[in-house]
Formats: sequence, structure tokens, C-alpha cells
Amino acid sequence: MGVEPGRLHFSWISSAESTKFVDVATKVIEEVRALGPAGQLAKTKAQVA
Amino acid sequence: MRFLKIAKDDWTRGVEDLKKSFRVFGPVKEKEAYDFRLLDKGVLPDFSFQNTRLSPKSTVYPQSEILFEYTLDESKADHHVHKVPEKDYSPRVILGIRPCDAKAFELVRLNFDTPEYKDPYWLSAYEATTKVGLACDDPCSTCFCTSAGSGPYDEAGLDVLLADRDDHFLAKVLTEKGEAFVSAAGWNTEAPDAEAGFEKLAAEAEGKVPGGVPTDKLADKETVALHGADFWEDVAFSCINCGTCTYLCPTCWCFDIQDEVKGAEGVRMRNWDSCMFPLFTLHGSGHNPRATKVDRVRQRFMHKLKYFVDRYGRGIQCVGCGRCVSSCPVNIDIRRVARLMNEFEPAPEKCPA
Amino acid sequence: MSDYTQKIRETAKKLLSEGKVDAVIGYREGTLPLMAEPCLVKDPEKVDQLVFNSFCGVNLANYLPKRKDRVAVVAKGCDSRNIALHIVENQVDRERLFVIGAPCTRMVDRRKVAAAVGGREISGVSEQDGKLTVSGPGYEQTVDKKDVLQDNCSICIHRNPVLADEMLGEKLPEQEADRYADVREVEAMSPEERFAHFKDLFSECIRCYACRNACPLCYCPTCFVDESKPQWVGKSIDPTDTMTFHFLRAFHCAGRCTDCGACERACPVGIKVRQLTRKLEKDCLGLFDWEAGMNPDVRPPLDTWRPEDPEEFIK
Amino acid sequence: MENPYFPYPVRIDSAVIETEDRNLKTFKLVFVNPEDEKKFAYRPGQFAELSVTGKGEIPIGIASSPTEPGFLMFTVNKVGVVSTALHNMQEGDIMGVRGPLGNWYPWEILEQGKNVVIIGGGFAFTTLRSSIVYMLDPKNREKFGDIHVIYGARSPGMLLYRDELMEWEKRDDIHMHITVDGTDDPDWKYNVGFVPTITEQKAPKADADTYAIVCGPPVMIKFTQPVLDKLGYAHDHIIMSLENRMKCGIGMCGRCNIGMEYVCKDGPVFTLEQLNRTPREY
Repeated sequence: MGVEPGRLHFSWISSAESTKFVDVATKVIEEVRALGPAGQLAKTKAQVA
Repeated sequence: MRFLKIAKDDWTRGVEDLKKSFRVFGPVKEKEAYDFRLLDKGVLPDFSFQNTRLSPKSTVYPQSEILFEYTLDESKADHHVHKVPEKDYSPRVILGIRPCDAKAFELVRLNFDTPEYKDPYWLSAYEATTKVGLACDDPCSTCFCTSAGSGPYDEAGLDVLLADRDDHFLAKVLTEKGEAFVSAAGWNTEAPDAEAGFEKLAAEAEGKVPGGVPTDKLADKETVALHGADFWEDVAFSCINCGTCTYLCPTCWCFDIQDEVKGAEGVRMRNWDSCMFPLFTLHGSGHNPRATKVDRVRQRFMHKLKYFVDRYGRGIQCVGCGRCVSSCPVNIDIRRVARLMNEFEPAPEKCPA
Repeated sequence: MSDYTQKIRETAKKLLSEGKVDAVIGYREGTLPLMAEPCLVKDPEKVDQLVFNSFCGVNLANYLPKRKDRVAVVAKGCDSRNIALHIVENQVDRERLFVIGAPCTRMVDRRKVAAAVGGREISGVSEQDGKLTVSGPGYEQTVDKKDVLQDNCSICIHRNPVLADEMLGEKLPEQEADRYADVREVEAMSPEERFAHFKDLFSECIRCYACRNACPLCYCPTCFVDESKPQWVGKSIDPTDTMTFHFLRAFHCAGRCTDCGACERACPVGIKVRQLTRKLEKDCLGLFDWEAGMNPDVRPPLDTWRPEDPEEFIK
Repeated sequence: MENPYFPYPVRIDSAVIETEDRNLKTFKLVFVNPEDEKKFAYRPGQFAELSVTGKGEIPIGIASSPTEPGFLMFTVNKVGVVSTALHNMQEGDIMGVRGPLGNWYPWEILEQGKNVVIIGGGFAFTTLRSSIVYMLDPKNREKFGDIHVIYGARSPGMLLYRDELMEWEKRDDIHMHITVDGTDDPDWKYNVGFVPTITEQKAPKADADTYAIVCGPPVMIKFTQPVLDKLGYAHDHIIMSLENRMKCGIGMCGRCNIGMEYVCKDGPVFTLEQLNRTPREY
């Protein structure tokens, strides 16, 4: 689709692994923040007449 | 009304001059097909088409159009109040519109310009538009304009009619808008003897249009009986309920209204809609008065060939352009359905024994 | 081909007059050259409208879900695979379905024929020995059928029905084909190039939903684009909304698409929508060794889980 | 050019839950710009598009009467995106009203001393309330003959405008026949039974000067019509108000048609005689 690398992340996290969830979520958020606002498939005002 | 001759080598210059005072729309070939586009500087309309894939209705009536803008930000004084965005209704010209498509605007106008209400978006765009027709000397096998109250040299809805004569165009200037158009283009070579030529060409072209789509008896049919005719199930079976026929049709005008909000800023817009879609008529309660495919297919044909006929007394809501015939993915053919409807006779009522 | 037509009529007449089925779904002669229209025949006296030729590209599996009656259906290889999927997904009852299998001689793309004759009007067409003779005002031209096949047919490797109650002919030899040349080209692009490529690909979409509605897989009672609570996708022709529709629709077909070509065939503006579905098909083949609809008893990979499923993408 | 899509800004003056299932709420709306009220001159039977900015519009019958100046009243059932959003709005919030739209009950005829039988069911009582208030107005009452009202709901708690119904019960210039499908309230002193049954028992016999206005869910209409036939009502004396999905409200967007008529513009009020001549796509 052409989604920028780094915006999609998969991990196995068990419901018992709360600290891992926090770590992964924090890491993904930091990485995505570093990429800045998404330029693709992010809708602004409808581009129509 | 007067006739002009426009030499092809003067055509290019004229079209460029037009762009100084008009937004010029014309057919261009993109990828595989012809469609109407706003022509940039230096781009000429490409007249080597039979007809465009999509009708030119979007030049006046865009598929998606913003009606209002508003803000939901309560710190602003005019929050939640609808405002019409600035629209460009400066003069525009559709160059090379086929006569059938031009006539279609006249039929659609009956919907948007009524004694009670005027649609300001459609009407402003329509009034800003000069329609310069390109007569049709080479009709498609799916054309049936002459059966649908139009024709390859029909002047209805046109301001100028052009006939392509190899090294020049003959132009028939029909209206004041047409006069303004030719003068903006600087075309002024009179061709007073062109009238007879036009008539001859028109007769020749009309002879080439496949005929035989009868519509003469539709007005006499009884609506409820025709609605209950037994052929609808067979007509509708193959339909997949896509919107191709309605979106390609120059005379289909139905639309949906939607709000879209991004952050605190929103728009109310309208989008083309289609009677083929179940959502078109679905009630909030879940009830759907046209719940089945048969209902919806019947609605499309009944609207075009019966309801419209009865409501306006202006013939059928179809100009015979043939787009729905040639683009239907499953080959549902309005010509066949028109024949079925026109020939329909209700079964005689059985006597109670 | 004409012997298929003859056999379809005979079978339909037999099934209807013996009361084995209530209706037969097949094709009838189109009103246009190069077209055939799906039709439903209930009366054994009316089976003579049924035909089979190179223009029967519509996938008749699309007409089966939600039917309550017993029907017979003419099925090419791809149609039969979609029927198998319908059976797996509980959309049709095998017991009430009679499949008339047609080893497929490949379908013709009418746009390619039109291009082959230089866009001239086509008023008639006949086919013989792998050639189409096309005629129109003032011309007659013969084209090789193999040059004007539907894109999916020219790379088809499963032309023979995977299930049938009666076959219209002997199984035909399958071909080897490189199915994914264009997909690999797209894969090789950088993300930016790929996004630009798709943006251009879908730029002409008019949201008519012909691709969705022609697809036998798209039988959801309410499609995600029609949901209002919540509204997932905008309704306008805004490029983001249009692309969202196409991407999500393709994903819904992952592991289910048989590449029957119905979507592309139906598109009124000629968008190559199969680029998306074939990428997913390629991945399903590579990751799960899976081809959709080959067996009515096996569930597709995306609605099953096995410990050995590949998971390299999970970090 | 007037823009028929432009909603007049209004402020929510009050929002009151109307029924025990809490799905119906009655809104009183006041125009933000007082001059808009003059432009919004309406007659009982008409409807308006309620516009929730950011969500969309819904067509709703006007429940107030032109004899009640200063506000507009609408009772809204919570079913979709817009009505749900509207239910969540607060007094003082700004929204929009577009209209008045559609035609009205045939007051030109009814005001010539005709007897009027109002038959309503469930939450389709909104424009009927408007009509009753209008007819009972001291300036108007003498223009009408006898007025009967047969109004039913599933249970006492589902009746709309209960306080007003009780007030009307006390009057002697209107015959009220309130009914519920069933109730376990031992103090319920009105009718129990479906609307068609009560109609058969209470409605006056037909004559040339008596008109029935029927408004309710499809099932009620389906079973009331044979009763009216039995009572001898001519089909041009049976007046119905239809609902269909609508967007524009002005006969342009194309979806609400029954045959050649648009419910939004040529209706919503039709006589049964007119409906007999159209496909029943409602």
C-alpha cells in the first residue's frame, strides 16, 4: 500500500505481560512520533469541489 | 442565429484566446478513454472521440461538492452556523459536448430549477456555462438519440453547434452566449451558405443512428399496472446493483448529503447517489421500501421511462447516449426494457367465477 | 463452444422437467457483441436462450447466496472455486445446488477486442478455432483470441471446475504461467513510489462499487463503506476515501479471492483492481501454500490458526 | 438566489424525555435570528429538516402549531446517527432547522365546517398534535365540525404529550379515544385495544363531511384501512401522512419518490385515493 515503514508493528504480548506491553507501546509511540504526522491515508478536509 | 467557418489552423489560436475569459472544459484522452477535463494552457480538446466515457455532467454538477462549511469551535462567534464556501462561477465553456449530452442538461434542469425551489449550486454553474456542441457524424452502435427526443445535430441546450469538416469547422451560433463565445475566440468568418450543408449533414447523421427504441406509448400506460408487470424479475436478474449506469448517465441527478468533520472544522457536502444502492431508500427503522434488486432496477427504468414522462410531459429522462448500455457489466439494456415497457399490456382481469 | 451450449440446454431441460431443480442460472446472448447476460430459467420450454461462449466472463457464483430454491448453475473453473468458498463460508447449501461444470476455454476482454480493431464500432463477432472474426461498418478483422483474453484468463492455472455434478466436457490441460510479474514490480517500489502508484491507479474511481458488487466474495449484508455507526470511510471521491475503500475491500478478499477477474471486468473506468487482490493471493500462496476455493472442506488460512503459521513480521 | 439547503440557526430551549423507554425526546427550538421565524411560516402537517452541525439532517414532522408562536417543537425518536447526536444535545446548544417542507393536511377543505377524525399510533402523533392544537385554538374551533381523536400506543408510558391528552379529555369540544395495547395499571381509565379495533368502535360513520387523518406505523395503517372501508369512508376522505428516507426535502435528491410523486415535496400528505394510483414504495 505504500504505508511508511515504522508505522506498523506486531508483537506477541500475553495478558500477563503488562510491563512488556508498556515497553512496546512506549517504544512504538516514540518511533512514530519521530516520524511525524502521517502524510498518507490521513484525511484532511475532503479534497473535492 | 448565424453561421461561421472556423479554419483548423485558426482553431488553436482561438481556443487559447478563449482561455483568457473562460474556463475551458473539453474532451481529452487519459489512459485509455476520453473524458471532459479543465484544459490547461496549451492543451487542445481532442475531438477524435465518439463519445466520452463519463458524461460531462460533472462540469456543472461535481460528483462530490461542498455545500456549506462550518466550525464547531465554540470560541468562534459563528460556531455551528453554515456558510457557503466561495465558488468559482466565472464563465466556463464545455467545448465539444455531444448534442445528446447537451440536451441532458435541459432535462436535469427540470429537477434543479423548479417553481418552488432553485438549487443555487447547480443553477449558478449551469448559468455560467456555455455549451459548444460537436455534431455527431459517426454515432455508436449503442446510440439511440433519435428515439429519445434528441439527435446527432440536435440544438437543444446548445449555444453553438460545430460540425467538423476536415480542414475547418462549421459553426452554427445559436444564442447570445454563443455570440459571446465566438467573439471571445475571435472567430468571425461568416458562412451564410452553410445552412443547407448543415441540414444535409444532419439528415445523413440521423440516418446512421440505430433506431427502433419505441417510447410512444409509455405515457398511456397505467403506472401501477406497469409497475406490477411480470417482466421485471427477468430484467433485473443479472443486475449486480452497482452504480455504473446511474453515474455514467448524463440525466441521472440523484444525490446524498453528508457531513464530514475533521477536528473542529466541518463541511456539509453532497455526493452523487444511485437508486441502485439499497442504502438510497433505507429507513432509520430498518424498513426499506425498495428492499430488493427487482425494486431498484424497476425504479431506475420506471423513473426514466414513466414517472418522468408523466411528471413533466417532456418525453423520457434519457437522451439515448448509450453509456449505460455499453458499460453495464452484465449487459442490462435500456433499449430492450423500453421496448418491453412500451409494448406492455396488462393481463385481462379474470372474471370472478 | 457450441457443444457446451447444446449440452447446457439439454442438462437444463432435463433438470427442470424432472423437477430436480427449480431454476437454472446460466448465460444468454447479450444485446451487444462480445457480451453475454446472466439469466435465470425456470421453464424447461425456455432453455434455448441459454448459451456459452467466450464472453461469459461474469462469475455466476455471485448469484447464489441467499437463494432459497434449488438451482443449477453453470460454473467455469473460477466460478466453481467461488462456489467451493461459498460452501465453506455457509453461503450456499451444497445439497440444493447442482453444478454444471464448464472446463473453461478462457474469456475475452471486450475492451481489448475494441483496441485490437482500433476502436472501430463492432457490430458482430464470431469465433472459430481460437480466432475471433470481428465485423463492423465497412470492415472485417480476425484477431487471435489469445491476444484479447481477460488478463486473469491469460494467466489462469485452474480452468477446470473443482467440483461439478455434471461436466460439459473433458478436463482441459492447465497451463504454466507467471502470475505475479506486475505484482513484483509494485513490490520493488519504494514506499513513496508505491503510494504514488496506487494513488494514480485509483484516481479515476467513481465509487460506483461495480468491483465490489460483481465480486462473489462481497456478500456482507452491510458493506463497511455503507456503515454509518461508526462511519469508517467517507462517501466522497476524496482520494483518501477512495483508496481506503479499495485497500480494505482487497484485504477482505485475502485468502478468498480466486482471481476470477469479475472486479476488473466490471469496472467502468478500467482500473486494474486485481493488482491488490493478486498481491494478497501471492502472499497466501507463499506464506500458507494456499490457493482459494480448491476444496470445499478446507477453511481459508485467515480464519484458522496453526502453530506453524509464519510470524516473522511479529517482533 | 435563496439557498434551500441553508438551515436557520436555532437554540435548543428545552429537551424533555417524552416516553418511558427514553427513546423519544421533545425539543423546543427558538430561532437565533427572530426574523427567521417569519420566514418559517408553516401549517400543520408540514415537516422540517433538523440539522445537527457535523452530523447531518433528519426530516421530522412539526409538532407545534402555528397558533403557538415563539418556538418550534419536534419529537424525535432515537434511531440513527443524527437523532442520537440530537438526543445528546443540551439546552442552549445551537443547531439548525430547514423548512417548512412538504404539504399539509387539507385545511382549505377541512376548515369549511368538516368533521375531522384523527387516528394516530405510537410516535407518529407529532403533526397530529399540531393539528389538534391548531383546530382547538379559539380562533379556529368554529371552522370545524366534530373532532374525534383515536390515539394509541403500546402502553400508557409510551403515549406522547400525556398532559395535553388529559387536558383534551376534559374538554367537551373534542372526543378523545385514547387507547393502549395493554397495561397493568389498575387506574387506567381509558381504552385498551389496538387502534383499528377502537376505530371500529368509536369512529363516527362516514359521510361527505367527515375526513379521517391516519398517521402511524405501517401495521396500524394496514389494519385500519379495512375498518375505514367498512365504516364507509371514501378513499378521497382518508388522508395519510407518509414517511420515506429523505435528504434534500425539496424534491431534488431523488430517493423518496412513490411513483412520480416525491414524498418530501408533493407529500408527505396524500389521500388514499392518490396512493391507490402509485406503487406502494413506502
